[in-house]
Amino acid sequence: MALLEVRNLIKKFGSLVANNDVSFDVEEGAIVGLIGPNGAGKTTLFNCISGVYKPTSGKVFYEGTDITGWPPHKVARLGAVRTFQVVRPLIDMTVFDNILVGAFLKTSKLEVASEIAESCLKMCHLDDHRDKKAGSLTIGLKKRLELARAMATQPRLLMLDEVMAGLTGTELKEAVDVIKDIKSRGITLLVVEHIMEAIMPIADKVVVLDSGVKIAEGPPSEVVQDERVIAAYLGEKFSKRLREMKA
Amino acid sequence: MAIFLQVVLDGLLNGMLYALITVGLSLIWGVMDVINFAHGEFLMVAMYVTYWLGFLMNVDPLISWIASAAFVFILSVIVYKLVISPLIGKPPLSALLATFGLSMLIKNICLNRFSPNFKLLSDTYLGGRVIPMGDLILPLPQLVIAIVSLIVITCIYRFMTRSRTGWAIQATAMDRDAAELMGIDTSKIYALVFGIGGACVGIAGGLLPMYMPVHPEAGSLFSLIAFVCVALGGFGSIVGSLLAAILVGLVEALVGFYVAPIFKYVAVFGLYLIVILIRPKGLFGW
Amino acid sequence: MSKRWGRVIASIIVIALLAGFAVSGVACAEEKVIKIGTLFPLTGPVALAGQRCKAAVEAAVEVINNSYPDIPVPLADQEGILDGYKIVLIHADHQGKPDVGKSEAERLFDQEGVFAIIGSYNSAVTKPASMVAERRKRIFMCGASSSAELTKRGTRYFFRIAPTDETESIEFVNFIKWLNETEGTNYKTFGVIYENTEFGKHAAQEAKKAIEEAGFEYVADVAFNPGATNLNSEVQMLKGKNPDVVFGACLGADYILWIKTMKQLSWLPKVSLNYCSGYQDPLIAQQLGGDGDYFMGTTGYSPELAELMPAVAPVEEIYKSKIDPPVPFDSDSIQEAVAMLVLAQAIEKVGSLDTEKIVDALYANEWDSPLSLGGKVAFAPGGQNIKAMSTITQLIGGEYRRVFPEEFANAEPVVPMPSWDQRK
Amino acid sequence: MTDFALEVRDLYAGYEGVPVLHGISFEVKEGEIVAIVGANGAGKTTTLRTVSGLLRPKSGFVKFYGEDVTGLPAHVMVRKGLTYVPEGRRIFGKLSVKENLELGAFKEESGEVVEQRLEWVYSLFPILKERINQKAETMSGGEQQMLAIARGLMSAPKVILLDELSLGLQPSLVEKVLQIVTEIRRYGVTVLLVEQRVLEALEIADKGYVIQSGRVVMSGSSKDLLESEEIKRAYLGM
Amino acid sequence: MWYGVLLLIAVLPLIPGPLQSPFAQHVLVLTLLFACMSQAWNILGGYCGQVSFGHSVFFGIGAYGAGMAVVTYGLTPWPGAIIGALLAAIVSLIISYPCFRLKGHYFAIATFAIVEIFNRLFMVWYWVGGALGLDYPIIEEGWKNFMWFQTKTQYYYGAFGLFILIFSFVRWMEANKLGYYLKAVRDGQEAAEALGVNSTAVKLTAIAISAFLAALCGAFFVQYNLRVDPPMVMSLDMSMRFVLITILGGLGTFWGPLLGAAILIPLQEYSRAMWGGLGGGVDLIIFGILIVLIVTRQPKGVMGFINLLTTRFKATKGGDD
Repeated sequence: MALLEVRNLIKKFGSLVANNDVSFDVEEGAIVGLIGPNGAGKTTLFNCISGVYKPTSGKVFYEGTDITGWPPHKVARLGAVRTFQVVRPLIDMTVFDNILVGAFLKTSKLEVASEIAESCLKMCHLDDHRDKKAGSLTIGLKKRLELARAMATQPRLLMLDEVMAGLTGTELKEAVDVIKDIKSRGITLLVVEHIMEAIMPIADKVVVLDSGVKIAEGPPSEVVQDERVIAAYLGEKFSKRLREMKA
Repeated sequence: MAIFLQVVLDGLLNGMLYALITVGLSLIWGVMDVINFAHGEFLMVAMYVTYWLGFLMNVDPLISWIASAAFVFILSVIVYKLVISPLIGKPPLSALLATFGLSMLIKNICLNRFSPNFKLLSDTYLGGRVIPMGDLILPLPQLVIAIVSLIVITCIYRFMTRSRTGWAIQATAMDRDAAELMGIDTSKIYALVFGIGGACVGIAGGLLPMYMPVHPEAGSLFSLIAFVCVALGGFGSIVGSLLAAILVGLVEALVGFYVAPIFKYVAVFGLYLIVILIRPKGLFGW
Repeated sequence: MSKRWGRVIASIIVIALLAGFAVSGVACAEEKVIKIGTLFPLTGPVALAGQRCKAAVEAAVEVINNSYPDIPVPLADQEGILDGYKIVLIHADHQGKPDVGKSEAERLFDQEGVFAIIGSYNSAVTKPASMVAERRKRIFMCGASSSAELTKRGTRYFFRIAPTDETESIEFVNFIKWLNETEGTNYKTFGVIYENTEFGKHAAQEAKKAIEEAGFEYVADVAFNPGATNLNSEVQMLKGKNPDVVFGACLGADYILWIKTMKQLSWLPKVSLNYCSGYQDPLIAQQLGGDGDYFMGTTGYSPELAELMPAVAPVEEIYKSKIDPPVPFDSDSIQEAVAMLVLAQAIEKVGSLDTEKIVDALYANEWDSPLSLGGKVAFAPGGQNIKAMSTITQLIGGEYRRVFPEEFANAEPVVPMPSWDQRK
Repeated sequence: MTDFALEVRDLYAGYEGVPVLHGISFEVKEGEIVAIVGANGAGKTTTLRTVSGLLRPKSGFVKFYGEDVTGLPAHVMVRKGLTYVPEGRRIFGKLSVKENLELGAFKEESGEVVEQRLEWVYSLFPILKERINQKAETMSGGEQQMLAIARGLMSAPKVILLDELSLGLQPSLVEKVLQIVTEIRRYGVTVLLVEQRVLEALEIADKGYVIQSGRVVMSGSSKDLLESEEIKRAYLGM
Repeated sequence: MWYGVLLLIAVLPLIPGPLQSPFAQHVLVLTLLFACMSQAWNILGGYCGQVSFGHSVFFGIGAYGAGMAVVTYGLTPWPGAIIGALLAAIVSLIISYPCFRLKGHYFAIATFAIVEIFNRLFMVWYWVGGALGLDYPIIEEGWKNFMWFQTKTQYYYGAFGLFILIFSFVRWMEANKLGYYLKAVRDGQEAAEALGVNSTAVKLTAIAISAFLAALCGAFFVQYNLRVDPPMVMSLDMSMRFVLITILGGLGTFWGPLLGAAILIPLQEYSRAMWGGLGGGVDLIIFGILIVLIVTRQPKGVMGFINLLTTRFKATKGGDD
């Protein structure tokens, strides 16, 4: 049994079908990439899994439990925690306090929570910014904060929505390292990403969405060569570059 | 039946008056995201202008409302420059606080200058005139206000949707920076919107002394009702404020007559809560 | 770091604040003065009445402090009282709010060290403010608050000059009885329209009691929120029940709106009797023009009563100089002047500033009061002026004509009121 | 002196007391595509906001065709011929595509001219013509980005500032949008481009400036920059 | 060191001298009371970010609780205050059900409407005194009845006790899970929920606590004034004061409410004492001007100003950045 199972999920907004009959699994301990063009319904899918939206039909199972339509905080308490594409730092709180909020999920004691927060701060290389207001950070740091905060909840499944968008080469490398580090701690990851260079080498599996429909699923090396994926998403030039990179 | 119709008519006419007061507030709120707490005081100032013009120079409110509107327009623009513009982009509550201080200021300056006396223009051209229609009585001053209200609101609506400036206002409301990048002078737009908002309430205040006495507290309840109408209609929606104001007028009249006068505002505020339960952004909010 | 600074500055401000108190309580130099506090609503919704009351007390003090041998009012012919003591007024504003009234009363006593307080127009404020005096065993003179309950509290230091809404209600009902007997009218149904405040509700309660005790029918009880934007449904309601007689307890702007709305809906009761200020305000009468005609109400004083009270005119001149625009006394403000004068007389009579003796004297004597209708003031236990009197007047052509009781009357009442279309 | 379409010297600027730019200088010649690249928070967007007039600089100056325009508000800059297409598109979501475009030509009074320009941008972005009456917010991210550029072009600018065109776009669209930039240049519009995708940006630009913590740390022709080891290491992750 | 400050304040009224002046004590009592009340409001409005104009309802319920216990039932005010506070908490939960769904200004206006509804209903509800209000009879003074007539020192200690209670609660809250959760909900509800914060539960907790404490303040207020009627306690005007004080001092800061009250209340009381008697509303004009000036100069409140000073101070001290 996979850690997360999405079965025949449909989400409609009025007449607009954002997700149409999407099914896939996220295996325990894996990194699963979710890619697709803008408006393909990736974020909607994310929202349906994490409880922000209620799916029109279909089911979401977490560890075999049907969590379809559960409110976000309950999903989070089960151990499936997400980040946001448009970062949502708690702007008037300091970086450390932001992480602390996450850490309080598993404990009510300030001392314990502080310890957890401290370690997450280190893990995401935010030590230098500990007491800064989260609102004053640059985008890159905010993304890292988002990650640190989610990690502080000590999740089993981490769902990352474009944490790497807008990062430069060096920053990207750091981020990839952090993600690898997270994986090494036994945490499962579901990652929505545009930066193919980053996701391809680390993902165990990639799911490709287009116009709300799953058009491909499989290991990255296969997906990159899939005609439908190239047409809908990657573009010829980029696909070539990716393949060259691999080679 | 005749009584029912009369009550409905009264409610309708009052609703139109509320609409005229509301639309200005709604415009300011929708475009600038500023709660103008001194809105009622602008109304009161306009009433004083009309009163003094009538008292000192014998100008009838039917004419002097233009002066009142112009006066409040200028006052609003000045208030915008001095008080509001430093607060644009600051926490939304600060503008509310500043206008609260302003309302206190205006109210007490009027008290200080004009004394707390109730002032009424005793013989205006339309004052007390009615058109009897069978069993129904159609009071002329209220009718005139209702008609003016309709005309003004239609004009504003057309202005907002048809004119270039109206467009610019809409664009500014949606995204100030982006509007600025279209070549729109948004601080001028803000001043203009604040001025128009003031002018609307100025027109209402200019006509009210036909039957309402003026005193420093005259605007208080009106502004409270206007707040509810704005939220009921949905911030920034002109059609919304019109319909909400009429609805408020009707509910007030019907409950006032068929339940008890003392409950009429309870009903109005209760109506708002009920509507907001069903439509959290008001009747026409987006 | 910044948290610590917050604390430091917070404590600095608190300390600065405390230090501020050190310089605050500067006392007046001890001269031959008697400090009297006034406590009226100088701002807020009833500021108008409050400012007039304040001016009235000032006028009374002017008369007491200076020598006006021509004015036939006690203490006018001498300068000051107690051999040259002058009265100094300390004014305070309670904004129409009971909590402010109470703390201002405390401030007047404790901080300003006034000997007594005169106030405070709104019954709702007079209640807690006079309790402050009672607990300090100081005198609280009340001119115009009309709630009957004030003088039923078993207080010792509280005195009220004006008639209560209870006595006024009984007088109203007696007037209707008298009309039915003498004019051959047959008025049976009554309604009350009142603002839903302490003042209005009290008046309505007393009215209801009086009406029902007299065996009349109480058909319409219409309360409204003061400061109304319109009174359409209120008047519609009255029109629907169509009582013969309407008692009104509407202040200022609401009174104007009430009459204007009745005109628009072209309805009138046969008789309308009004408590308190809307009707009594001469400015309002003037502004309403012909529309205000034929309404009736109680009047403790109006210029038309001057022939009964010749002493008022010269005092009124002084009063007019203190208020802008100059208006004559009205029933409320003149009571405050009376309160001041009676207090001064009591002090003079006792010959010292011994509160207990003065209180005893106030109860024990009947005081000359040329500014009161009836000319006398005397207090029953609880502090009510048992000589309080008022006439019922009818406003016609801007003139308050006295119609009842017969001993004061100078005109026949015009009943029923001519309907709107019969007026020009 | 008027060699430069845009000349920026020693620009200092920031938000609410937090300085971001510490003396930025660069220049753009007429008809060039110039790219400003750099990491997150380096001050790229702040630079554009300051040049376009949305933000007042603390010191330094901005010259536009030799005229000192430092600190002029944005709406005046638009009238002068400098248009800024902001980061995150900032289109008017509730308005239709056509209304958005017409607003772009707000300063233009003549209807005829507006019509001509509409035709022009439709020829550049045929997809927009298909969507004339669609509400802007219902379009996909790529289409919205095109609309934003088109709207900027509607004011017929001499210089257009483009901020993070590729942000949040899928790889195939990034390619397309950047292609359009080179097309714009052919109409004689000078382009100042800010990009995080260093490689893609430098590929189309004539000249590049690399900024870091509010300062220009490197500049030169795109070709030189692309070959520089430092750039490769720091920004291309190679 | 702030314990020291508290101690200082506690001892000061005992020192003979200017502070024995009842008016100075009155100003102190009011300052503390409004600091408490604003802090209670701050829990919901500042820390949790739900700007409510409805707190005078809770304040009023507490006031009526104490008032009715004494006036209607002839008891001591204590049980009334507790029942009132519990009732306020329950009412707050009922009210918040519809209101918490609303965003921004819609929430503000809804709380407006609620105050007006309560005000008008209490005006005609004669079981609680209606428009006539409740007046305290003269009964024995002392802690049992919580009333004193001659001196204000005990009121001062009462207010001080309330101050300690509310401020230490907020201090505790700030350093605990609840405090962090409140701020998280304020700064980003969705983000907080994604981190496992049940935002509805957090907001309900905040409003219930806030209402409970506000009601206690209301009970104190009525014991201090010995009269209660709806316009006195349940009015928009009253609500505005809590909001005003907190924002002036600094929204969502621990010391903000005290600072705001320490500025606004003495200002209001002294200006009225000085100019109120003139009758021209001069005190209110000055008050209005000051509010406008302070807000336009420093929209983040006095605490914002202090923070600015601190940063400048640090900068001049040459600390690294």
